[in-house]
Amino acid sequence: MIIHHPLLGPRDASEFVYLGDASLMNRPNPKSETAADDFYSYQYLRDNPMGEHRELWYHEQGDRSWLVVTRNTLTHDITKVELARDVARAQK
Amino acid sequence: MPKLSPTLPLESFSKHWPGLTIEEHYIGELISLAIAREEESAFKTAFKKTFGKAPPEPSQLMAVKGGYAIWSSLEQYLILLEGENINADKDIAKKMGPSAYTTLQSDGWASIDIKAKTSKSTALYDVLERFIPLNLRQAPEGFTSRTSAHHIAVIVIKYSETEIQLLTPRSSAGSFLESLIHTAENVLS
Amino acid sequence: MSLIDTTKTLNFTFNGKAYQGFEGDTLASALLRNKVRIVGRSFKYHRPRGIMGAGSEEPNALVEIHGAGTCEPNRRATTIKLFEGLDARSQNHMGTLNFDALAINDFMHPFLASGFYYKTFMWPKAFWEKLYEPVIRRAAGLGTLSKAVDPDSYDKGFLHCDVLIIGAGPAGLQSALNLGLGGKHIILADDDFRMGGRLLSETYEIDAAPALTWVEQTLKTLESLPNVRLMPRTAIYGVYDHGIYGGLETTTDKIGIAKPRHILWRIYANSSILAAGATERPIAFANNDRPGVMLASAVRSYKNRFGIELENTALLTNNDDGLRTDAAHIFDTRNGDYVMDVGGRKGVRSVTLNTGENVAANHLAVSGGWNPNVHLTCHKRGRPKWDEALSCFVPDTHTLPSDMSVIGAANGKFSTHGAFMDANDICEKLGVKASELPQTEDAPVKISAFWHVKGTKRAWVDFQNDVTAKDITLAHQEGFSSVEHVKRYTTLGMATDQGKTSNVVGLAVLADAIGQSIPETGTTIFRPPYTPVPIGAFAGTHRGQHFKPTRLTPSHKYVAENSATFIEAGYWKRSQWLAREGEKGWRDSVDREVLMTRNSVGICDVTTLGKIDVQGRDAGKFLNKVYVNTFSTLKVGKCRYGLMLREDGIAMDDGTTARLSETHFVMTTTTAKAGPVFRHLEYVRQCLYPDMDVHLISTTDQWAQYSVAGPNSRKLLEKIVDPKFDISNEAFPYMACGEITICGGIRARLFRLSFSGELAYEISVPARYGDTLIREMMHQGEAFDAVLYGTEALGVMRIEKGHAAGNELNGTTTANALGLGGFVSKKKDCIGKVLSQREGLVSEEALQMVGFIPVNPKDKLTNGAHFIPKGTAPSPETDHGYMSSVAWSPMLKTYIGLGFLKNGQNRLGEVIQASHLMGNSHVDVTVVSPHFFDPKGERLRA
Amino acid sequence: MGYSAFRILKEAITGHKGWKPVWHKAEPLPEYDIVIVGGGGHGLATAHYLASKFDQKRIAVLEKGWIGGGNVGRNTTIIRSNYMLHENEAFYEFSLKLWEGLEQDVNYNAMVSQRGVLNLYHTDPQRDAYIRRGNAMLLNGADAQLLTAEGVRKMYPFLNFDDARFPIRGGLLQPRGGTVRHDAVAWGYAHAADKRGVDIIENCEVTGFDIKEGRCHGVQTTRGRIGAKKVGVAVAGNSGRVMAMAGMRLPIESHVLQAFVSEGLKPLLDGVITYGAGHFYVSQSDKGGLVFGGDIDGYNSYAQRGNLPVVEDVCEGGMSVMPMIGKARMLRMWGGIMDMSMDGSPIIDKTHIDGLYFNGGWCYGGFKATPASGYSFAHLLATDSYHETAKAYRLDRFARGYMIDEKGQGAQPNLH
Repeated sequence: MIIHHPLLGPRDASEFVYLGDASLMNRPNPKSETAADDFYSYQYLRDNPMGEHRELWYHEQGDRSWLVVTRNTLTHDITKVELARDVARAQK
Repeated sequence: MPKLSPTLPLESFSKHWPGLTIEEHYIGELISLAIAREEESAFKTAFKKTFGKAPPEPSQLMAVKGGYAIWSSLEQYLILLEGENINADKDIAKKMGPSAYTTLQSDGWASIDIKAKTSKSTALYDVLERFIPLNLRQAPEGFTSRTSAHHIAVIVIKYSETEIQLLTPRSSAGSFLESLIHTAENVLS
Repeated sequence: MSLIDTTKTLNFTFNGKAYQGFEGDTLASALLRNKVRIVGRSFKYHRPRGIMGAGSEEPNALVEIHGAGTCEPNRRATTIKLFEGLDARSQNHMGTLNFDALAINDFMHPFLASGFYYKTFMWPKAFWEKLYEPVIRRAAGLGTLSKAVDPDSYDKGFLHCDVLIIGAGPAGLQSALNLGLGGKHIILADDDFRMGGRLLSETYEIDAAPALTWVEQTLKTLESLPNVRLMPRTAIYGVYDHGIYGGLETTTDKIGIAKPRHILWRIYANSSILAAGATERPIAFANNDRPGVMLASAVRSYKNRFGIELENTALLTNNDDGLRTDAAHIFDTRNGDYVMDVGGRKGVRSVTLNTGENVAANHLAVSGGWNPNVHLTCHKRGRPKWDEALSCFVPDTHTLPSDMSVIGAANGKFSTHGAFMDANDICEKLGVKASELPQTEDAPVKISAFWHVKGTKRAWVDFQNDVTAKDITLAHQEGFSSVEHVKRYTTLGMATDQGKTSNVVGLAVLADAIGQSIPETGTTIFRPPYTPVPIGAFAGTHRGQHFKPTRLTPSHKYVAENSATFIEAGYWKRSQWLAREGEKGWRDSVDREVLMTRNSVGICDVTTLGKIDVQGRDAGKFLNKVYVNTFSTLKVGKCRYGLMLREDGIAMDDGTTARLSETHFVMTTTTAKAGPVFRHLEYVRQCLYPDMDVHLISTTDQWAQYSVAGPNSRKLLEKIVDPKFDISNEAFPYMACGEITICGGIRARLFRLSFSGELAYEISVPARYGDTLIREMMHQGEAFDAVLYGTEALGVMRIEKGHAAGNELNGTTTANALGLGGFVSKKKDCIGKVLSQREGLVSEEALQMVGFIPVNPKDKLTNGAHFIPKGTAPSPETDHGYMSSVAWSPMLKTYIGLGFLKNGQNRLGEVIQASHLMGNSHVDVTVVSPHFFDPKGERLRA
Repeated sequence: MGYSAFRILKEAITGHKGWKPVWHKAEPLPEYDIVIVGGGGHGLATAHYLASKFDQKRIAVLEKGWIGGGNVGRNTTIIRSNYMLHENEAFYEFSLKLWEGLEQDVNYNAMVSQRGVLNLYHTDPQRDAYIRRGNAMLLNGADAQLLTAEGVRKMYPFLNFDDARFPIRGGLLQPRGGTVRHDAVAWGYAHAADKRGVDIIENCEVTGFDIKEGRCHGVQTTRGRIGAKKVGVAVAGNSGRVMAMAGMRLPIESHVLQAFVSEGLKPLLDGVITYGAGHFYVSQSDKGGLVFGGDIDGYNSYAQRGNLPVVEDVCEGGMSVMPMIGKARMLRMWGGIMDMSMDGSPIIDKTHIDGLYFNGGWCYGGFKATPASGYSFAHLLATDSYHETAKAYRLDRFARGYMIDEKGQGAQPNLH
């Protein structure tokens, strides 16, 4: 597969390491009363859709940036690639 | 008094073919610079003062005072300084001030130069197309990028149409060179 | 211009018999020129097989190439380029090719209908493995794979282009011409060793001259363009995501040459044009598998391209294209003529028509129409659609990959003019001016579908796997009515030709059996590779020692000079022990290394441990997030042990972190976890806490690091460290760290760290000084009999001290299990903190690390033994844990072990059984504290 | 009259007219006692055991495509019971024992061939882990032997003993492990279930559940509504999609695992070999093809096809451990959808919705589990209690902290 890195352009996906669903960026608040349940569903449950899926890739053999890639899990078409840092800062 | 002497990662390796030369290139000093959070402008002015130019864009080698500079990651740059100076990172740190964090990286990398005799000979790119997954044939001069070749990390720098430099981690440099020479033999001999 | 150079004769042997061919021949054409009719045997019935096709669609002519002490099985004679000295042999027969003992299966065929083996061989039960299966397996398979190491070399490469053109027939050449002259960077690939496609095998004219003239001129123009790359003998075998294509280049068919036999190309193309032409299909009728029954297009190919006249040929066709074949007798199904049977067991001698007439013939050319080569459009789940008028499947633009277009015969445009028209249209779409259209034939397709002559005798559909029309109707009768079920039940299309000539005919027979149209019955889709690819080609140079890279430590040369035995640690090579004269086994060396280190001083290379530079104002705060204990309070010049958890609360890695300045920490990881920890830290930094001022960079290779351990370690180092640095215990106590200079001003770092439990330092210098530093230290160490120690001795010492290592940090153990619960800071959160408090991870019954000593000091302990309470029989219910690390302790003169025991902390003193059932050894052991040696740590604080 | 050599003789003489469909194409009834969603190996096995061992009636198996079209038709056909944790080993040994009696149970020859599974090791930690695993196998009544490098060389002399980057130091052998003709498993169970009155309904995709007040009353399908007292879902890679229709999120990600077969070769490899220093395992089918595979691609996918890096990685492993394989040619590559769970072990449990049961999370080990999964799922559906060997496969184990993590890779599906 080819991932269009926002700063470096198209790169072979074999330079990247896949982590999983981008929901892993939303780490729950450890101090809330429902922390145990929140962390359980955050760590263990997944939408696992057949279709559009926002996921985390790490450019290990490139610039060591984490990317949020929007990819269709049936056709593998990639429609969007963002720097995870920018997405994280926007969410704060 | 005990005495220490430095060794090159590839012991000054050099091999020649009719159209091509592959040899170890003395790397000089490598320093990694990182921009302190929210001090981009202070960093930029310090960088200009220290190296004579604004920090480079991704994928584009930039000549600076004392050598070259490469964008290596988000808010990180790699400076290649000619000459030997074990405390190069400390000297740079003094000049750059608090907006930058420096790390000495010279010993972490080995450097290999691949040079073609003439720009007409395609030997340089015939070998590299069997080794590096990037499109170096059509890349502009000054193109630089980090990728992997034969499962080993490599920073590619296209100095000119006839000279390309490969930086690769020191511990696996011997393994990397062996693979590169094997590929060159397959293509050229 | 002839395609065969009759001035260059090439000698070759087939089954040991000498023949001659010419430069430009394939093995198949050379065999036909020499009138060889039988070349192989079919898979199930072992019926004699002759050459049927002229390209990769060939189902029958499979041979072994022998050479360089090995052999290559299942090679199609039609795609082997003849070379001097070729040694080809037929395969898949017991006895000789002409007298195959297994041909008995042909007489047993009523009992061997497809799927028979699912319905028998079930009684008596033991007979399956003892009798039935061995017989089946011995008769199975086609060619022989030599057990010798593959002597050939293979290479890989990477190509980039605007447009990849697949197939160099008229359509491919014309679009290459347009795009090449238009300045696009293109690759034109064809799996034949000559470019030209069908033009090489027909007698068409282009611009009033033989078509080959146009081919020659076009190739000359293309060769002159720098932006065009011609790749003959390169099969595009697979289409992958986002414009990545797999190509296999064949440099020669000769085995054991110095240069690579194959190059596996990964091609990145912005778009591709599939111009792969079409494959002619046979017709199913009784005994249509006799040697001499051939595709009409192949007969023309052997005549026009290779100059071979096949004597006394009859033709059976259902379309006009077939009529281009020179034949003594012509049977056209559209006139009601068709073949009922073919006489001649070892080769065609006569043909019986539906009129009952019997015609003498030596060859029968058959044309059932053409199938566009749509295979590559299916690799990304595209499905072709049925074209009733053309009576074939054509690409369906709706399911085509967006960056692929199909032109020429592959798109159902079977005339040369049609191919040129398609080529020009596509180039216009790609924004390039098309060159003017060459004048050539534009014969319309005239065909009326005729698939199968019904009858009692067997009519072959898949010639290699011996699937007959009856097999397909029987499959339907048994309920296997979906195309995929029929393929799996009958093995239709699963032979090495991948159904190129059989899939569509088989589908037609199935549709007829069900009573539906072909499109209603289904479409045949194809999986990569288009043609089989040697596994060696996919491996390239990554085999033997080059399977994975090798990482060497800075002291590698020096320890190798001292006869180190190396062990793999990930990609690193580390010295395991360093034997000396007279030492018989590794235990002698390891015991010596431990005793000399404990009693004087030993040096060990620890460079392989991951080293990560953590810098920034928020570096301390960041480390608080990833470690269970607190680092923001660590003073400059101090180190601290840290335990890192995964978010699920399980231990991930541990190591010491040193603070060199207010904003500069250096973290150490285990060798195995260096990569994953760095990736995890970047995830925490970029994705969870992007506002922190913290920066990471790996410095593992930058610094050579050595552990200098033992009571005399300080005395030795004082000879190296420049005098202005006081490394006494008072000035440089346990867990101190700092930047120093050594040997007259050389920059270095010193840490008071001890994994061995001895008074120990770790000294690190820029890697350029790594080799010379260890030599100098060992030289200075002669006064103290300093030793080099390896990972084995390090292992013994850390087990004596009760330190957890890789075996304990195995991804299922918590801080409590490792006896490190006390480290977990109560005040702050960290990754893994919340989920580490789950019931199962904190329960009394959970496993806890403890020490084990055999009750009888002479007993040996085994790592991996299970702990079974005394007096109970070993069972899953009585299994209370397992041994994780074991060593002979030269200090305690007994075997010692670390392991995990249910509720271990509260069972010290208990005697329990360590059961190694596989070695049927059951050793009584006493549960003790894991800190066997110097439990209070007085030595390391000396 | 069942299938046997005599039946083949009789039919051969009479022109094969007497063969009946292996299973009947049933039309869906409005209501069943038990509806199984998923006509793969696990679904069909569940139906067979429900009818044959638990005396259940009015059972239907709903398959969206054609039976055996999913993972049971796309795997590398290996059966074994060489797991380290008791929660798994008890279950897989039970499955291996069921395999050993399968032909006689369903009267269909799935060619269960026990010619041994050998896991190679290359480092001391790997050896120690295999000793721990071998001992756990023996504790559960399975068979296990530890071989030295010499022992491995005697079995397979063509392995790479002379020029290996990661030398072979020995192996863990399970002699009773082996291979089974995968297609025949689906057809065999379908045949036996069909004979006991189970309705097998193909081209019938479930599009929703009928759930009122926390109870499931049946399913909506592309062929109309079908009522049921109990619904058992066994859809492997589609688990996430199907259970989402019941409003559930699962601890599962769907991943593509590629598998490969070579051209047919004369016999040269008897048992199954797995390489310990790379991603490669291989066996030879009865037709002569080398059936091999390695790791999953690593990213979520329902595409049933993979990409090149894994193909090259597997072949690099193959060439490094058995350098003769270079001249064997890869004939076909395909992919299945693996339901990768958060600890690498499966889930066979009730759900918070009464009458709705779930079976999934098989990662790439589902084929060898087919009989035991069918049996224990039938046990749960019939008796509402857990089968002894499957009691640990609870959906809530992650919340309670009782993960069953063989590889110790934690909550990241693509590492299991």
